[in-house]
Amino acid sequence: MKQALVLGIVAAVAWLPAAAQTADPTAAEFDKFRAIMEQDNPAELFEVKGEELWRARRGPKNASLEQCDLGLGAGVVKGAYAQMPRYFADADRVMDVEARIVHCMMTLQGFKYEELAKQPFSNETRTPEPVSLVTYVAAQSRGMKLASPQNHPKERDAYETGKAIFHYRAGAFDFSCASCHGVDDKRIRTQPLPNFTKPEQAILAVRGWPGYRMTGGLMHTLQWRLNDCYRQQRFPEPGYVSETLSALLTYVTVNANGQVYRGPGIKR
Amino acid sequence: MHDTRRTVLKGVWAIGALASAVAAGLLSPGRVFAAWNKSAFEAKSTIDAMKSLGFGNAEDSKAIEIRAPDIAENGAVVPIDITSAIPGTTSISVFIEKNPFPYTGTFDVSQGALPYVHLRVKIGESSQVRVVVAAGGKHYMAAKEVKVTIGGCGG
Amino acid sequence: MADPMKIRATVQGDVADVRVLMAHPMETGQRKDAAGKIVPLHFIQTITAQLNGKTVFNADVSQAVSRNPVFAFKVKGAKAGDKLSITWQDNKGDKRADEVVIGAGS
Amino acid sequence: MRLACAGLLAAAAALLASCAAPTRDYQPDALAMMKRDFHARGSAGMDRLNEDSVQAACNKSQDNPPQEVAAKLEKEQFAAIKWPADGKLTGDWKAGERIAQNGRGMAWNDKAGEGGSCYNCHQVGPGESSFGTVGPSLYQFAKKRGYGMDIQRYAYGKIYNAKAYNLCSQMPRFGHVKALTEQQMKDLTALLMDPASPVNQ
Repeated sequence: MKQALVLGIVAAVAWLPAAAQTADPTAAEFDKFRAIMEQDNPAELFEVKGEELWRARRGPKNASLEQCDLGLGAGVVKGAYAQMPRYFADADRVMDVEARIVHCMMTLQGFKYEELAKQPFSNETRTPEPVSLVTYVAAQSRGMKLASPQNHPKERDAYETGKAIFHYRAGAFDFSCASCHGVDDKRIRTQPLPNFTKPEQAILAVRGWPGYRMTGGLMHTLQWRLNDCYRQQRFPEPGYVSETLSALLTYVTVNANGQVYRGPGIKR
Repeated sequence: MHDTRRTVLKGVWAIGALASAVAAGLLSPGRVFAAWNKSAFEAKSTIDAMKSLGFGNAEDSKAIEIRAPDIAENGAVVPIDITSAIPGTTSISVFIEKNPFPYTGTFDVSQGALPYVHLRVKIGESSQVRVVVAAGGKHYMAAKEVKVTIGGCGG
Repeated sequence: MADPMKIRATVQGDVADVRVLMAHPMETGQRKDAAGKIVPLHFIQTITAQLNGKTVFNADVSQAVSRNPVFAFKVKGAKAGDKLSITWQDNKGDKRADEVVIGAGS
Repeated sequence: MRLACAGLLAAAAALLASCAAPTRDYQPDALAMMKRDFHARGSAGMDRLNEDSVQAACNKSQDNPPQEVAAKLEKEQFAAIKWPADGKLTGDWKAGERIAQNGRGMAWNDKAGEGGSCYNCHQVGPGESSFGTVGPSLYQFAKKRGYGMDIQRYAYGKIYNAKAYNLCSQMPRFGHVKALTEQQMKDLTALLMDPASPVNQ
């Protein structure tokens, strides 16, 4: 009883309102140099590589990816990224760009999922092929408005499921995606945390990805970003190109629909 | 610089290698006398590196503009823009004082380039970025501090 | 063999604005790999740019240049249609040369 | 109705909030999908996908549980706090600063008991400019609140289990899930409470 009283008093003084969040000078300094960094972005090196890979005959079936249907018809790359994730009847699921490219590598070229999922992320000695391919495909939607469709029932289910996954708190630290990305004007260390539940900020989950990450100097896709978010969320590991990740990407991309995608970016 | 040139000129094999490099178009005749300065690049302090390069008497100048972030978003990739307004600028050299090997490079603009360069460098900890400009046989310098911080979750 | 560079060169008046991206690990000799072994020094040492075959810009650099290097410089006396080539060589003797035709600026 | 909303989504993203009202509860679908798609890695087992009572109450209510539910669970969480047997709540603030700076611990590639990740979310000492703002500033924590035993106990208890004080707080329960040892929590308490700590300068 006495305990509760003391707690009450402490609670009243403990959480003083956060210092008025005026313009963050550190973030402003980063922004000043962002345009310079984006103007000459090593991501372009991977874009070139990805285009080569798209056209090359590869895999057990010695086929190129030029017959891959990214949602706008076989072989149509221009604008496809801006309209993903979307539902694909041949796979009967909603797929984000990397899930779709991996699907095409399996069906057209004969690669095995297990091989592609074994080491799917870039490191200092290797950039996996899907990473360069995603960079190439994404670059072909530069300057276009995002329009991830919500027409098929499974696309609407993916949005709602993704939203529920986004807000699901669990794990050792009780975190959900929303713990960091559900409120305005917060940052981790010096890194700003956009609020992905709001349309004008959700674009920041899409813009800049795939991205050349200054840390390590590696090209990364949203599959990597979500994987590393779940690591830091203290969850177990999500499967590579799994439906969970496509659903999450559907949620944030649809929230950002109508806004312009600026192409592969550069990230801290 | 002299050490390297002497090594290059001493052995026949070295001359042969150099000649074939020129033939391969790798080295233009214009750069033969500016061999990569090993002793400067391996110096552990800016002062030692500047001595190796013959920059001992550089004087401060306000005519060198260094554009770099006050706080770097990531020390692995720090953008630096350097412009010299000193007439007759022939080269621009960069030193990151707190790096294990401060001397980062020299950009020779004497053969048809404007006195400007953009580069991106690794800065291990908060450091002065020092720039030395050679012009008319003399050396001038300026410096700018770049702070390096922890950006993400640190995990 | 090393991957190609990406070179952008556009002319404004008689000055070409040259921007180049290079694919190179720029190993500092201080990083450890996943197995805990030091990755040996491996970095670009020299860069040369030529305008229609004549050297116009030289650089000697260290391992402190960032991985996948980016450089920009400005070349005098250039016009649209001129050929600009860039060559780099690293400390292991590996090299790469690429050429572009200078484009008209906006 | 749903179709009309989907059309509006593309046309006017601002209407999203009003359109997105789901026709059913998707959380069971979400959990089933995650259980199918995730796998255990390192120290992070699949059991981490399951909600405990606190997480369940917060998930169910969008972090806004009914007063009586919150009060009951907060009381349970508080009762489970293990206070140091020697009665001493503070250790070495210098060790505390190192723990506060360290962002590792409990991820699949970490061991437990590495760091407290404090700077990720809080301003703590004045010497570190790279601090997060998810949580409130802790600079001058005791200088502002007092150095008494009640505040010490509050600091230690909050680090041990933030949910004992505010059920759906975004702060991890460092003692409750054994992410930090008793000594580490004492050191962090010292960082906040010691008059000599830079926090209180």
